[in-house]
Amino acid sequence: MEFDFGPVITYFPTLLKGLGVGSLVAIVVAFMSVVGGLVVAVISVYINKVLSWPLRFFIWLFMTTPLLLQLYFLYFGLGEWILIPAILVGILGLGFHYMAYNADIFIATIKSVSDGQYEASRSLGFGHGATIFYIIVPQAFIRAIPQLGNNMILMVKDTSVLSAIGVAEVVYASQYAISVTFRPFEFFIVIALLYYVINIFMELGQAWLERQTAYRR
Amino acid sequence: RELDEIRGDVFQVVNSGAYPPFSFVDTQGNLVGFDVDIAEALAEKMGVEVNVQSSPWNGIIAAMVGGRFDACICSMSDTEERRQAVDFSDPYYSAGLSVWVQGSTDDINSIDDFAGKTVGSTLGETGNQWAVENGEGKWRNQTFQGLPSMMNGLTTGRIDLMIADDVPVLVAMQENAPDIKMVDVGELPRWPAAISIQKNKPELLKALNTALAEIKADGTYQAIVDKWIGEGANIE
Amino acid sequence: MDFNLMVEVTPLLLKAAWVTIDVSARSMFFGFFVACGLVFLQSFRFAPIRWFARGYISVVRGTPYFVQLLLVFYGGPSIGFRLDPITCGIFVGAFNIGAYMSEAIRGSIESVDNGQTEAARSVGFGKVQTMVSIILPQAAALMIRSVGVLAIVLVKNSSLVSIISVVELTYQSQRLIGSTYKPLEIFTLSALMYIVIVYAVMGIIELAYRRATRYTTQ
Amino acid sequence: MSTEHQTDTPMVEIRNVHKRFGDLEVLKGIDLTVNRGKIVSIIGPSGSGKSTLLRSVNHLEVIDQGEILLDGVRVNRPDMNGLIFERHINHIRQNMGMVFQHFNLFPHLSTIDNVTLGPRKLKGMDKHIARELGMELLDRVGLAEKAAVFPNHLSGGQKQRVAIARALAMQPKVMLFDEATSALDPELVEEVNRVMRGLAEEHMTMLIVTHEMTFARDVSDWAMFMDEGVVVEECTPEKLFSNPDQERTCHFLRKHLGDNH
Amino acid sequence: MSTEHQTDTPMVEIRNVHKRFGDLEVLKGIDLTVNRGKIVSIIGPSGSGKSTLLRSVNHLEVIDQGEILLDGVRVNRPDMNGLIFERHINHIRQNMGMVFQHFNLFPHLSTIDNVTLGPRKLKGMDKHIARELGMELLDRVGLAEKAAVFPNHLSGGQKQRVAIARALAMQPKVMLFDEATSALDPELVEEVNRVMRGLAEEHMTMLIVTHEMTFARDVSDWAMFMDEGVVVEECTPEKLFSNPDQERTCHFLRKHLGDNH
Ligand SMILES: Nc1ncnc2c1ncn2[C@@H]1O[C@H](COP(=O)(O)OP(=O)(O)OP(=O)(O)O)[C@@H](O)[C@H]1O
Ligand SMILES: Nc1ncnc2c1ncn2[C@@H]1O[C@H](COP(=O)(O)OP(=O)(O)OP(=O)(O)O)[C@@H](O)[C@H]1O
Ligand SMILES: [Mg+2]
Ligand SMILES: [Mg+2]
Repeated sequence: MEFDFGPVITYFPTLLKGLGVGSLVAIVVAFMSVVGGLVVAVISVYINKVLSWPLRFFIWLFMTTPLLLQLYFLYFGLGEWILIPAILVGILGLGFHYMAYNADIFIATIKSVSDGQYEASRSLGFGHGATIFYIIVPQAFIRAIPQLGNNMILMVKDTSVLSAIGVAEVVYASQYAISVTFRPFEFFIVIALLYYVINIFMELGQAWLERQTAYRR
Repeated sequence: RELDEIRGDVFQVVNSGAYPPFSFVDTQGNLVGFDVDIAEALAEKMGVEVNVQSSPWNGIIAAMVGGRFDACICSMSDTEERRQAVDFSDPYYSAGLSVWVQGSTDDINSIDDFAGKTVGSTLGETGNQWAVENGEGKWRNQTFQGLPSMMNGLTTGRIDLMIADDVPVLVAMQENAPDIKMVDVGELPRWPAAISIQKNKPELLKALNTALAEIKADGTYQAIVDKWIGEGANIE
Repeated sequence: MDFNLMVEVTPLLLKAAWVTIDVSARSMFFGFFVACGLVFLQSFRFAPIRWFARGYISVVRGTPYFVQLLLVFYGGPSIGFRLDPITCGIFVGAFNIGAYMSEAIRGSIESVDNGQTEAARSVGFGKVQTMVSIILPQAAALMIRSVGVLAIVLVKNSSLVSIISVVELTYQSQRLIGSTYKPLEIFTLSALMYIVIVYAVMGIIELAYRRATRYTTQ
Repeated sequence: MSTEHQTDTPMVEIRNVHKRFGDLEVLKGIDLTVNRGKIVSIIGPSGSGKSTLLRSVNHLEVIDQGEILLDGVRVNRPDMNGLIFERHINHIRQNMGMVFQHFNLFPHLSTIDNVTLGPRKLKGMDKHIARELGMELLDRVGLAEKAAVFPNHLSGGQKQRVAIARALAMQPKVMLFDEATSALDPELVEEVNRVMRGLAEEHMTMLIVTHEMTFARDVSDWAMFMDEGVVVEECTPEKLFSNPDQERTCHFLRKHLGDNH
Repeated sequence: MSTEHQTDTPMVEIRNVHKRFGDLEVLKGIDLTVNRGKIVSIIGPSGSGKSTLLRSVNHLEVIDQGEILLDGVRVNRPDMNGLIFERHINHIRQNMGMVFQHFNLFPHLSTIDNVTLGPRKLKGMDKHIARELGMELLDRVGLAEKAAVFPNHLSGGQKQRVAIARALAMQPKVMLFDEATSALDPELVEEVNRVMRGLAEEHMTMLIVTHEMTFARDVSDWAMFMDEGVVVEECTPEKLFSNPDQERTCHFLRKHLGDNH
């Protein structure tokens, strides 16, 4: 097999555009899944037993089915009643998927903050809510950083699955280019490289963040 | 692989499996369709054992270039760019692009009317390439993975119109009767559909072309057309 | 909902679900050996061997799974490496999950308090014996948890092997939708099947976990 | 809250307090009065209910019977519920400083923030003023130069001193100490005791649970010996440690002083 | 290993031992001899290198210079490497029992299995015989009835006693104790001390690092005071605790005895 990276260069701007779309989705999803996961976790640990059951069901549902299927479901399945644009479906699907995973982590780290912390805060006169907000959540968050980082790294790779519902991220962009140029391997190699570089930066970022917070644990 | 290698083994043929009536899975789980029957007929003429499989579009191209399968009999259009990477047999049918809209739409009568609309096409089809190359700055393109999702997109209003090979849509309409109609927007390009194989396999290419000519000559071809496309249809 | 259709396609989907289970289970099985190998390589004193293992893990974890599948399955034959789709799915799956698993295994081994090693060594146990009799039994609980999560990820990611023409649950669903035009019915069915599979995996993990932690909860 | 009360109201009053955990009755009717500016030590064997009693004063344990008053105001209010009680108890707790055996500093906050979080968020104190107050308190416990350090970088003794400063920052009426030094290396005990002696000199009202007999004897105005959930005897520390009335007290002290001397 | 040596060979000899962690020299040439059947206590301030010294004897720390002998056999062997050294050191360690501050019991094994794992796996002792030996040892530390219990269900004092039984099960020539009681609640110290006194009566050779001055004085034949990686002085415990030669020792003891008495 001979390689010819000429077509890759021709279509590189398209790939970059795809990368931009993918990054946008990833950033929104990261924000949504971390904040959402935290909210879900706090609710299910602290606030309301009744409310926590549907939330647990939600986590369970998103954790037990493949992302691809969830995306199809939101896009085509729900499409019979309500039309959600592909990119929004992608954000919601990925967002909920990782929200479930993150919630799971936060539940564990919230529980790992010792009762002593709760009591110390209460004995200063902080209320239940204030204790959760000022004492428990920040500590749970710091403890969750390593695992959250891993999840976000996985999530970035999963943005490639969005090509299945037509979100114009980088894999999607390459699919078009491949179907025109018939140069699949060249594009796959370049895409793998792009992901790898992004991944390295994310890992560096994660390590930095862990170092920055290590002394606060 | 070359022909002599295939003779000692099995002729591996691939299609997308999601492109009725050319290749699809019936509710019994069998891979059937026009392309499948053609593959079997050709194999019989060539005197080789055949195994027809399906693979998503991405895989098909990679398979052809990398030599994973021996031939793609999958309604693939024969274009100049693709010839850089694979070899094509003589055409085995000719597909025509057609434009489809919802039953109630009446403002699309020419390509100029596409302006500002969302145009759907399916990944890997030449219609997709045409739409992307010509649509720059005029209309929005949306690519689907397969006709079913595109038709779903059209009926639910995700797209305003779709460009697709006509036969599959016509067949799908017989099955499902969705509220869509074909509109005439003037001349659209036509590409012949051909069998693609790896480059530089002259023996295999020759055998395929010979077999193709034979099934056309002895009526096998027309029987397959009658079975899948419609009685007496002419798609050459 | 078209229930007749759902009944009609259930056997087909079940067959595809079996492929999903088969590919995942065997990837997991072989992946475990890959993981152990990687953990072992990382304990070498000779640095280049360690670098190799680290590099391998980094690349596998840093690139999308489906690109790995495509490169091996379709690119393989041109260097004389030709596997049938299912074998290839298992092969790539094992080498992919193995990289993740090796990190999980290493993490759980490292999570055992260093005092345990010291106590065992001070009794006179050798390195290997300490690992086998003292560290691994204690690491087992955490290992089961984190490897278990990977098993679930693997089941779900097995939907990606469709790209190399393995007809597993997701791909079969797509193909059936292609001929029936009934996404809702078919997706509901296959989602249910995934839930059952994943639930079964979770059950197994939970049982194994309970067994491994008997001594802390007695 | 305090101004309206006469200065002879006891600071803490514990009246007939009962507490059970499941089948186990841990406090079987405890009475104790801590007068303003006085220091009361509670000693007793492990499991006798000392911590439970102290935690009950802070309402970290909900007592089953009896009542507890802080400066004449009742702490436990079975008649109140939900948010009303929540407000009541948060207010009460601001007037009590609690120091735990395991410090329970907030690891995500620097030393100074540990100390000032309460005043800032609960009393709405201005950031700069809170900081000044915090620095003053850290200085008082000898840790002014550690203001920016995080708890994990402190030794046990330093942690406990910060915990005391944190409690003092709320300007409590009474300080509760639950074995404040028993998780510390022997070397570090003295630095914490020194801070506690300082508080004593400033006439802070204190209720101290401790295993350190010598310190209890030196510092307190009143001592109470508990066993199995009842008050065995209470008197001045001089008497309790040298000439107790009860055989149980004797036995306990003999064992304890015997070990340490 | 032992029969060939004369009974006047010291059990442990530490000769000019140096150890550094990075830039920090923790042991600066330590010499110490522990004779057969004798008990030597090491005291000194936190960070002075006591633990490091004890761990070096067991080769848990690899010393940089000097040598350590157990019953005349050299422990550290920079000349050996790889598997040969591994065999050597495993053999040596079987002759030393080490007791850690934090017990380090194996949580996945029951009490009796903790004790018998060594004899069974390392000496190939028959299961039943090992069990008998284990029960005997557990009985000796007063825990025969806890044989089937897992460590998580034991109190700290009980854990430490099991750890001692575990070490004794290998029939060591010398026992090393690194602050065996300093992680324990004051109540529980005595039960461990009692076991250690029992060993002393049976003339077990012991090297003890401790912060408990009274216990050190009572139990040991020889005492050594370390500070900043050097031996400040060593003599009989009577002399060291009542009338030390060095000012540093005095200062340390004053601080320590002062606190506890
Ligand atoms: N949350 C709880 N649930 C059940 N039992 C408890 C709880 N807290 C304490 N106990 C039990 O109550 C009894 C008294 O405990 P408490 O902690 O008050 O004793 P203490 O006198 O402080 O002992 P120590 O000196 O060891 O701290 C003990 O038997 C203990 O096991
Ligand atoms: N693994 C290590 N790496 C770096 N420094 C170490 C290590 N172990 C010990 N040290 C340092 O060596 C010095 C001596 O430590 P060591 O534990 O021997 O003291 P110690 O006398 O046992 O003190 P303590 O009474 O607190 O147990 C300390 O300054 C300590 O910080
Ligand atoms: Mg207590
Ligand atoms: Mg030490």
